[in-house]
Amino acid sequence: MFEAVAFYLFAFLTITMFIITVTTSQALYALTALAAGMIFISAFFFILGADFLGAIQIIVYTGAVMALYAFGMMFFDTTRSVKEKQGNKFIITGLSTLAAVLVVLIVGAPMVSNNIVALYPTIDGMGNVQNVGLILFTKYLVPFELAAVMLLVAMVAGIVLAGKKMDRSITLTNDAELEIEKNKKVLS
Amino acid sequence: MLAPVNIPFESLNLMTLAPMLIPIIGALLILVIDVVKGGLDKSLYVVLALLFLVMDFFSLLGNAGLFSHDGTIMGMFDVMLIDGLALLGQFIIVGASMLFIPLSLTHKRFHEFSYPEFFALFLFMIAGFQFMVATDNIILVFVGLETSSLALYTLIAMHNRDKSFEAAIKYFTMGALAAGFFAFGAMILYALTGSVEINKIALVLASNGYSDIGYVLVGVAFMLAAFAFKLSLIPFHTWAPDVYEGASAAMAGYMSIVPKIAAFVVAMRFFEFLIHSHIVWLEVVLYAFVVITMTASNMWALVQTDVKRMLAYSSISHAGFVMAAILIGTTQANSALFLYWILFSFTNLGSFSMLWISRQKNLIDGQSSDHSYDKFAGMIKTSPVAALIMGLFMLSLAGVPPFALFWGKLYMISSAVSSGYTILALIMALNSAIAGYYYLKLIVYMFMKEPVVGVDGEIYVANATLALRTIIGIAAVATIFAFVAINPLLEFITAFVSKSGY
Amino acid sequence: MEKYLYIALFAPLVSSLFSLLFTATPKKLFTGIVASLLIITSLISSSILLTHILETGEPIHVTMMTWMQTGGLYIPFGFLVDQVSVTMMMVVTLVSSVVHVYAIGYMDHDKGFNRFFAWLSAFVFSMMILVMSDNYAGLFIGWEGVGLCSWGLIGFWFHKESATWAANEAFIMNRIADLGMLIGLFLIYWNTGTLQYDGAFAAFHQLPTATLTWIGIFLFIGAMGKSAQFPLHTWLADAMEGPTPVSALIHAATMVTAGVYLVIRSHELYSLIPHVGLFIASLGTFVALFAASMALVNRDMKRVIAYSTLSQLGYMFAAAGLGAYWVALFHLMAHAGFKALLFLGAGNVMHAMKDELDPFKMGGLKKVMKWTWIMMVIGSLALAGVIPFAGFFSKDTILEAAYSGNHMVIYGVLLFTAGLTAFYSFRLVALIFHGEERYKLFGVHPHEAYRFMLVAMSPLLLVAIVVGILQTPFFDMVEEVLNGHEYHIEHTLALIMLVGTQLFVGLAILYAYVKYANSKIKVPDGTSKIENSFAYKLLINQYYIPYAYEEYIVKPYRELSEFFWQKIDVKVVDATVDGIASIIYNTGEKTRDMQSGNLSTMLRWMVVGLIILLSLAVIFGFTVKYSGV
Amino acid sequence: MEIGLNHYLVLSTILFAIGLVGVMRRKNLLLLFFATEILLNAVNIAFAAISHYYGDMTGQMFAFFIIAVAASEVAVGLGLLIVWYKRHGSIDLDVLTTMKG
Amino acid sequence: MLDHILSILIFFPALAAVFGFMIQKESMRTYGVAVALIEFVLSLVLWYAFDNNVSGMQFVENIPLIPAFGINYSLGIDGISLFIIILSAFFTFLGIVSLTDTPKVKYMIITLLFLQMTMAGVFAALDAIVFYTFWELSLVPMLYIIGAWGGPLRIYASIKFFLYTFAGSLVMLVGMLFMAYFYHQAAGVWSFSILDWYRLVLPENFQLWLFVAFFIGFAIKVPMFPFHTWLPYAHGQAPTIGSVILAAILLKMGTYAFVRFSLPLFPDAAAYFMIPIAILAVIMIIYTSMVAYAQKDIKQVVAYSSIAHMGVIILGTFALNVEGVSGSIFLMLGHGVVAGGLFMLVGVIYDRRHTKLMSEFGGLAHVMPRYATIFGIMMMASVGLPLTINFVGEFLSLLGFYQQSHILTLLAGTGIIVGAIYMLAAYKKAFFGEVTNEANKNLPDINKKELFGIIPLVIVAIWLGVYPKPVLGPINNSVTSIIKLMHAKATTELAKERIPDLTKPRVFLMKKTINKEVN
Repeated sequence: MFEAVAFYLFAFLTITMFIITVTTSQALYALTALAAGMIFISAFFFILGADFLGAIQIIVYTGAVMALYAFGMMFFDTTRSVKEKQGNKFIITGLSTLAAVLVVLIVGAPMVSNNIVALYPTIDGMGNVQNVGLILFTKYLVPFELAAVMLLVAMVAGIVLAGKKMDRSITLTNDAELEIEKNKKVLS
Repeated sequence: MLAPVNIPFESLNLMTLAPMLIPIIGALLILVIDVVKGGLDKSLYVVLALLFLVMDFFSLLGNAGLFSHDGTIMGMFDVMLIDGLALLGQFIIVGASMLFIPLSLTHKRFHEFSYPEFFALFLFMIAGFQFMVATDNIILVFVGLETSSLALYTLIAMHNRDKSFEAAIKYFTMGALAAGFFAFGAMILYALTGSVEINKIALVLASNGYSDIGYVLVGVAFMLAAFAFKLSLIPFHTWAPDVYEGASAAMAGYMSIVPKIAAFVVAMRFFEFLIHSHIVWLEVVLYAFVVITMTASNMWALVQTDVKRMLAYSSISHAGFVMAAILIGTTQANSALFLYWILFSFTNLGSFSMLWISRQKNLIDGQSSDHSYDKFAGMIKTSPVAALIMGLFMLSLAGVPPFALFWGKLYMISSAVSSGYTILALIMALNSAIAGYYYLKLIVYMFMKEPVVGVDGEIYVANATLALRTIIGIAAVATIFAFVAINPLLEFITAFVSKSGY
Repeated sequence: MEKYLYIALFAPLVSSLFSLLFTATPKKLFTGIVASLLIITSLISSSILLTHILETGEPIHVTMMTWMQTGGLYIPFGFLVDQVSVTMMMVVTLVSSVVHVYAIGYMDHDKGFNRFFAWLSAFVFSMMILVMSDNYAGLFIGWEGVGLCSWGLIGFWFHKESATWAANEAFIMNRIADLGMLIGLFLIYWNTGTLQYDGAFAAFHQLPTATLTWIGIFLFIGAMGKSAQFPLHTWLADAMEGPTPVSALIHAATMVTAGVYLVIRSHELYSLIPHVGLFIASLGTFVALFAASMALVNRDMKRVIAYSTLSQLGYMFAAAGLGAYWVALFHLMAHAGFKALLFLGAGNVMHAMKDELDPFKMGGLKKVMKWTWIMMVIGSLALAGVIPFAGFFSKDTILEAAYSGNHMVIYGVLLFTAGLTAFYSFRLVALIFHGEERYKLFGVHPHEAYRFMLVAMSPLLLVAIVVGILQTPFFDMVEEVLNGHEYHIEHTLALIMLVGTQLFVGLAILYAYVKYANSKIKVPDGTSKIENSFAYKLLINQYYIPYAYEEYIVKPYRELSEFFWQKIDVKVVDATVDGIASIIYNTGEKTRDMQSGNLSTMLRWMVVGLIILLSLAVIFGFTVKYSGV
Repeated sequence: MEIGLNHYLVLSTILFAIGLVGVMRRKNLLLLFFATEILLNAVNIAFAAISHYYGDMTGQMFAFFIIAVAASEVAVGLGLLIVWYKRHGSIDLDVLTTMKG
Repeated sequence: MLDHILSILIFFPALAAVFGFMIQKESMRTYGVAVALIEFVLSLVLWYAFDNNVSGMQFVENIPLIPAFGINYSLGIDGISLFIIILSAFFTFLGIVSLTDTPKVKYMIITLLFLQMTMAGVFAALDAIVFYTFWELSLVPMLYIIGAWGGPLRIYASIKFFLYTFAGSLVMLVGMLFMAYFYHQAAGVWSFSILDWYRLVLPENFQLWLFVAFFIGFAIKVPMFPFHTWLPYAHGQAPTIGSVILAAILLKMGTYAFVRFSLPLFPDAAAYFMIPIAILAVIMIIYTSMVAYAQKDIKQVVAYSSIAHMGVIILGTFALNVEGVSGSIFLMLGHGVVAGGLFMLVGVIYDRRHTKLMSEFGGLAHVMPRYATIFGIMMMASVGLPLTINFVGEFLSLLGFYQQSHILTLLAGTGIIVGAIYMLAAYKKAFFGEVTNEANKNLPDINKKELFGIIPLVIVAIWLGVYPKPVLGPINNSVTSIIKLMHAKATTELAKERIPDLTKPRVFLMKKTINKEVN
C-alpha cells in the first residue's frame, strides 16, 4: 500500500515537473523543474531497491548535470523568459497521436513476462551496491571502462570546444599573426 | 560476506580487446605528449595516429587469423565478440581511417589540425566504433556508439566555421534524440526477454514463438528509428546533408563510410534474426526504407547546386541501397554489403578528397558555397588530370563498369535477384540510372563547359600535398583496378560472413 | 560463245565507267564516241549470239559467280541467252546504239555531255542484266538498275524543278511496284526454294493454284510499275522531262517493256494461271484505250508519244495475258523500233524548235525537216498498224489472238484503240509538219538535224519498215521457248478483218489530216468550245488522276509525316521520356523543402518517422493478435 | 492495488512522450537539451523497474550507463552551445538555418 | 600472337590512348592515324587467320576474373562478330583520317581510341559481364564526344543519350543476373559465360521475363520505337565523327546483342515475341521514314533513316531463320558503311557552311559535282539498290521474315518505298535545282582528305553489294549453328514451328495458305 501511494505520488510529481520543464517559458523554472523531476525519479529507484542507482541519479544529475546547466544558463543569459515561435498546430496533433498510440499499446497489451530467466540475478543477502559492484566489475567491466573513455572524450571535447579559443579561426588567420601569437605564448 | 570471485585469466580472451585498446592508448599518448610538450607540428600526430592504426590493423589481422582457425571468439565475460562481421567491420573502419588521417596533411592550414586533441578524439572515436561492432551486448553498443558520436560531433565542430558548428549542433541534438530511441527500444526488448544480448534476445523470442509480437515490434520500431538515424535512412536522414556540408570535405567523406559501416554491422546483427523469422512487418518496413531512401535522396541529389551536398545525398542513397542487404538477409547479401562498402570507401573517400584538395580557405568570389558545380566548370581545360580523376570517381559512383562500385552493385543486385526480390532489384537498378544523372552533371560541368573561375587550374589542387595526392592516387588505382581484387575480396568476405552464421 | 555473252554484257558497263571518269569535266566528244563504240560492240556481240541461237537453237547458260548464299538461298550471277533474251538483247543494244550515236549530236551543247553517256551506258548495262539474268534476283538487279538510271536521266537537267520532280516520281512509283515484285520473289523462294528460272518453273507445276495466283499477281504488280500500267502510269508522261534520246531509249523502247518481258519470261507461271492472265489482258486492254484517249488531246508532242507508248504496252500485256507470249514479244520488238524512231524524230523537231513541245506552235515543218518528216510519217504508219509496216504485223496478230481466244470485248476495244492510235499519231504529224508555219510567230528558225543523227536513226527506220516480214522466222525461233502457236483464223474472215481494220485505220488517219493539216489551225487559247467541253477537260487533265494523287496521296502523306514528327515524335514519344525525367526532377525540386534546415523540423521528422513505425507496429501487432495466427 | 511492472512502464512511456513533446516544441537549444534528458530519465525508470521485477541486475547496469551517457552528452552539448553563443549571441535554433535544401 | 589477338585488338588502342597524353598537340593526328591503321591491320590479320569453316568461336581467350562469382575475362569471335570488329577498326581509322579541324584534336583522338577499345570489347566478349562492361564503357567516350564537340544543345543531347542507354542497360544487367542465378540453380556454379548460358534451357515463363529485361536494354540501344528519341538529338548535336561512329558501330551493339543473347538464350520467348517485335519493327520502318521525310535538317534525315534501317535489321533478326538472321547481320555491316558514309558526307557540307538545313542549300550538284555524285551513290546504297551493300541485307532480312508473316513483311517492305521518298526528297532539296543561296555559289568541291575518308566506304558499299560472299559465308556458318541451337533448345510448339529445323531436309510448302493471310 505504501508502495502504491509512493508510486502514484511520485509519478504525479515527476510528470508535473517534466511537463513544466517542457512547457514553461521561463528558463529558470524549467531548470528547477527538471532538477526536481530528477530527484523525484531517484525516489523511484529507491522504491525499486536500486539504491546505488538512486544515489548516482542524485549525484550525477542534480549535482553535476544541473550545475553544468545552471552555469550554462548564466552564460547564455537566458534568465529572462524565452520567446519561442511555434510554427503550426502540427506539433499538437503529432504529439497527441503519439501519446495515444503509446499508452494504448502499453496498457492494452500486458507483457508476457513469466518465463523470463534472470541472467544476472540479484544475489539475495547482498546489498544493492554490492550487487552492482560485483556485476559491474565482471560482466560489465568493458563497458565500464569504455564509459570512462567516453567521459574522457566528453571532457576533452568540452575543453576543446569551450576553452580553446574556438571563437576565432586559425584557418583564417594568416601565418605571420600566428607566429607572433606563438611567441607571445612562449614568452608569457 | 562477499565470496571472492575467481575468474580464470585465460577465459577473458584479452586479445579480443587488443584492437580497441591500441587506439585508446594512442589517443592517451597523444594527449600526454601535448601536455608534456605543446606546439608540436600536426605531422607528428598524423604519423602517430597512423602508426597506431597500423598496429590496430595488425592486431585485427591476428584476430582474423584466430577467427578463421577457431571460429567465433567471445571474450571479457562474453561481452566482446569477435566474429566475421566484427572483423570485417573493423577492417573497414580502420582501413578507411588510415586513408583518412593523412588527409589532414593539407597544404593550407586548417583550424582543427592545429589541435592535438583532434587526433586523440579521432582515435577515441575509432575505438568507439570498434567496440560497437565487436559485441552483441546492446549496452556496449550503446556506450561505444555514444563515445564515437561525441567524438565525432567535436571533430565536426573543430573545423571551426559557422556551418560546421551548425552541423555539429544539429547532429548532436538529433543524435541525442536517437540515443533516446535506442535506449527506449533496448528497454522494451529487455522487458520482453530479460536480456540485452542480441543472441539471447533472439533465443528467448524464438523460444516463446514471438507471442508478444506487437510488443516486439514496438521495441524493434524504436531500435529501427535509432539505426535509421545513424544510417541516414529517410525520414531520419535530415542531418546528413547539413552535416556533410558543414564538415570539412575530408571529414564528410569519412563520415559517409565509417559510422555507417559500424551501424550496418550492428543492424545486421540485430535485424538478421528477425528477418529470418519472417516478420512481415519488418520486411515491409525495411523494403519501404530501402526504396524510399534510395529514390527520394536521388531525387534531392538531382537538384543540388553544390557538389558536396550532392555527394551527401548520394551517400544517403548508397546507404539505402546497401540497406537492401539487411532486408534480403542472405549470406550473399551480407557479403555484398561488405564488398560494396569496401569499394564504396575507396571511391567515396576519393571523391570527397578531390573536393578537399580543391578547398580554399575563403569562399571564392561569386560562389555561394565551397564546392558549387560552377567551380568545376571547364576543369578539363585548366586541370586535366584532376578532372579525369574526379570523373573517374563519379563514373564509379554511378556504377559504370569496370570501376570499383560497379562490382558492388552487381553483387548486391545479384543477391536481391537470388532471393527473389525481383522488383527490388529493378528499383535498385533504375535508381542507379537516376543517380547517373547527377554524377554526370558534374562530369558535364568539368568536361563540357567553359571555365567560370580560375583560368589556371590552381584552385583545384590548392590544398594538395604529397600525402593527399598519394591518398587520391591509392583511391583512384583501387577504383580502376578493383576488378583484380574482387575475387580474393569476395572469397574472404564470404568465408568470414558465412562462418559467422549470417 | 560465252565470250560474246560477257562482251555483250560488260561493254556497256565499261562504257559507263569510262564516261564516269569525265563526269566532272567539261564536254569531251570522245566520251560519246567511245561509249557509242562500246555499245555497238555489245550490239555486234548480241548479233553473234543471235546467229548462234538461230543456228543451233541451244541456249547459252553461264554462271559467273555466287552472289548471295545463305541458308537455303543460293543466288548466282548467272546469265542465260536463249531465244527470248537474245531478242531482247538485240532490241536493247540496237536501240541503245542508235540512241548513243544520236545523242552525240543531240546533247552537243549540253554541259553534262559526259555525264549523260555515263548514265545512258549504265542504263544499257542494267537492261542487259535484266534481260540476260537466269534468275529472278538477277532480273531484280537489272530492274532496280534501270529504275536508277531512269531516275538519273529523267532528272538529268537537275536545275529544272519539274525534271527532278518527275525523276523522283518515277523512281518512287517504280519502287511501289518493285515491292510487289519483291514479295513475288519471296513467295517464289519460300515455295520453290530457288529463284532460278529453271528450278522455279519446274517447281511451279506442283504448287497449288492459289499460291501460284499470288505469285502471279505480285510479279505482275512489279511489271505494272515498270511498264506504267494503270494506276501506276502517271510517271511515264512526266518522265518526258528527260532528254529526248532518253525518252526514246528508256521510256519507249526498252525499260518500260521490262514488265512485258517479265510476264513473257514467267510464261510458265502465267500459263498455269489463265485467270490472272485474263486479268492482265483486261488491264492491258483498258490501258490501251485509256492511254490512247489521253493522247487524243494532249498538246505536248512528247507526251502524246508517251501515251501512245503506254497504249502499246497495253497491247503487249493484252497479248501476253492471253497467252500469246510470242506475239507480245514480237510487238515489243517492233514497237521498240518505231517508237524509238518517233521519239528521235520528235527530238529532231525539238532541237529545231529550241525545245518547243507544243505541236500547235509548229506547223509546216515539212519544208525544213524533210528527213525527219519522212521518218516520223513512217514511224506513225508503223504505229498505226498500216500495212506493210511493222505495227501492222504485230498488232494485227494481237487482234487475231484476242479474236481467236473469243475475247470479243478485248478484241473490240483493241480494234477501236487502233483507230484512236492512228488518229492521234497523225494528228501529231499533221500539226507538226503540215499546215501553216505557225512557228514563225514565235521567231524560231528551225533546221534539220545533223546528218549523222539522221543516219543513226536509219536502222530504226529499217526496223519499222521491214520487221513485219520477220514474223514467221521469229515465231520459229521463239516457239521452242514460249510454246506459242500461230493464230489461224479462217481465211476469208481474216481477210475481212484485215481489210476492215485497215479501212478503219485509214479513215482515222484521213480524219486526222483533215482536221489538223489545214491552215485554220491556230494556237489554242482556251476559248474554243471544244476546249471547254467536259470530255476535253477530262482528257487534258489525264482524268484528274495526277491531281487526285497529289491531293489524296502526296499531300496527306506530307501532312501525316509532319504530324508524326511534330506531334507524335516530339510531343508524345519524346515528351514522355522527358516527362518521366522531369517528373523525377520536379519531385526532387518540390520535396527538397523537407530539408528546411531548421533543426526543429528535422527533429519533428524523426518523431514522425517513429510514429509511423509505431503505428505500423501496432496495427500489425493487433492484426496478428486478433487474426489468431 | 499492487503496483506492477506495467505501471512503471506506463509512467516511463508518459515521461518519454513528454520528452518528445519537449524535443519537438522547444526552440531554445538549452531547453531542448533538457527535453533530451527527460527522454533518457524516462527510460531509466523503466530499466530500474524491470530489473527489480525480474530480479536481474542488467537493467540497473543499463540505467547506470545511460546516466553516464547523459552526463557526457551534457558536456559536449554545452561546449557546442557555448561556442555557438560566443559567435552568434543566441541559442535559438531558428538561427541555425544557413544550410538547407 | 594469334592466341591473344583479341586482347591485343581491344587493349592496344586503349594503351595507345594513354600514351597519347604524352604526345605533342601537333603530332597527335599522325599518331592517331598510325595507331588506328595498326588496329585496322590487326583486324584484317584477324580476318586472315579466321577459319571460315568453323562455325563456333575462334581465338578464344579465357582468364578467370572473379571465379567465385563465375565471371571470366573470356573472349572469342565467330562469323557474326568478326566483321563488326573489322568495321569498327575501319571506321576508327577513317574517322581519324578524315577528322577535320577540330578544337582539342588531341583529346578527340584519345577519346576515339578509347571508344575503339570498347567497341572491340563488346563484340569480342564471351562473358556477359565483360560484355556489359564494354557496353557501358562505350557510353563514356561517346558522351564526351557529343558533349564536348557538339552543337548548341550538346549537353542535353549527350546526357539524354547516356542516361537513356544507361537506364536500359541496367535493366538488362538485372536480366543477366537472373540468368546467372538460373544457371547457378541448374548447374550449381555461378557462370556469366555466354557459351555456358547457351546450354541452359529455361522454362518458357522465365524466358519471357528475361527476354523482356534484355529487350529493354537492347531496344534502347538499337534504338527501337518508341525508345528512339535520344538518337535524333545525339546525331543532331554530335560532331561528324561522333555521328559516324554512333551510327556505324554503336547502334549495332543492340542488334548484335539480340543475335548473341536474345535469340539463342530464349528461343521460346523469341518465337513468342516475334510478332509484337516485328510490329514494332514495321512501325520503326514506316513511321520513322515518314518522320524523316518531314525533317528540315539533312543530318536528321540520315539519323531517322538509321532508325528505319535498324527496323529492317530487327525484322531480319526475328525471322529466326538463317536467311533472315544472316541478312540482318549483313545489314548491320551495310548500314554501318552506308550511314557512316552519309554522316561523313553531311559533315563535309557542314564544315563548309556550318548549317545542315536543307533550305540553306539547293543546287549543290552544280557547284560540287563530285560531292553530289558520291552522295548520290551513298544515298542509293541507303535506299537499298541492288548491287549495293544494303540491298543484300535488306533483301535477306525481308526474305527471311516472309516465311514468318506475309502481311508484316509486306508492310515492312513499304520501307523501300518510303525510304526512297525521304532520301530522294532530301537529295532533291539539297542538290537539285538552281543555286539560290549566295553562300553556296563558291563552295569548294570535296577535297582530297575528305575523299580519302569517303572513297573506301563507297568501294566497300559496292564491293560487298556485288560480292558479299566472303562476308556472308562466315556469317552464314555461325548463324546456322545458332539457329540449330535454337531449334534444339526450343520447348514450346510455337517455337518449334517458327524456328526451322535445319537438320531435316528442306521442304518448301507454305504453312498456311496465303489467301487466309492476306485476306
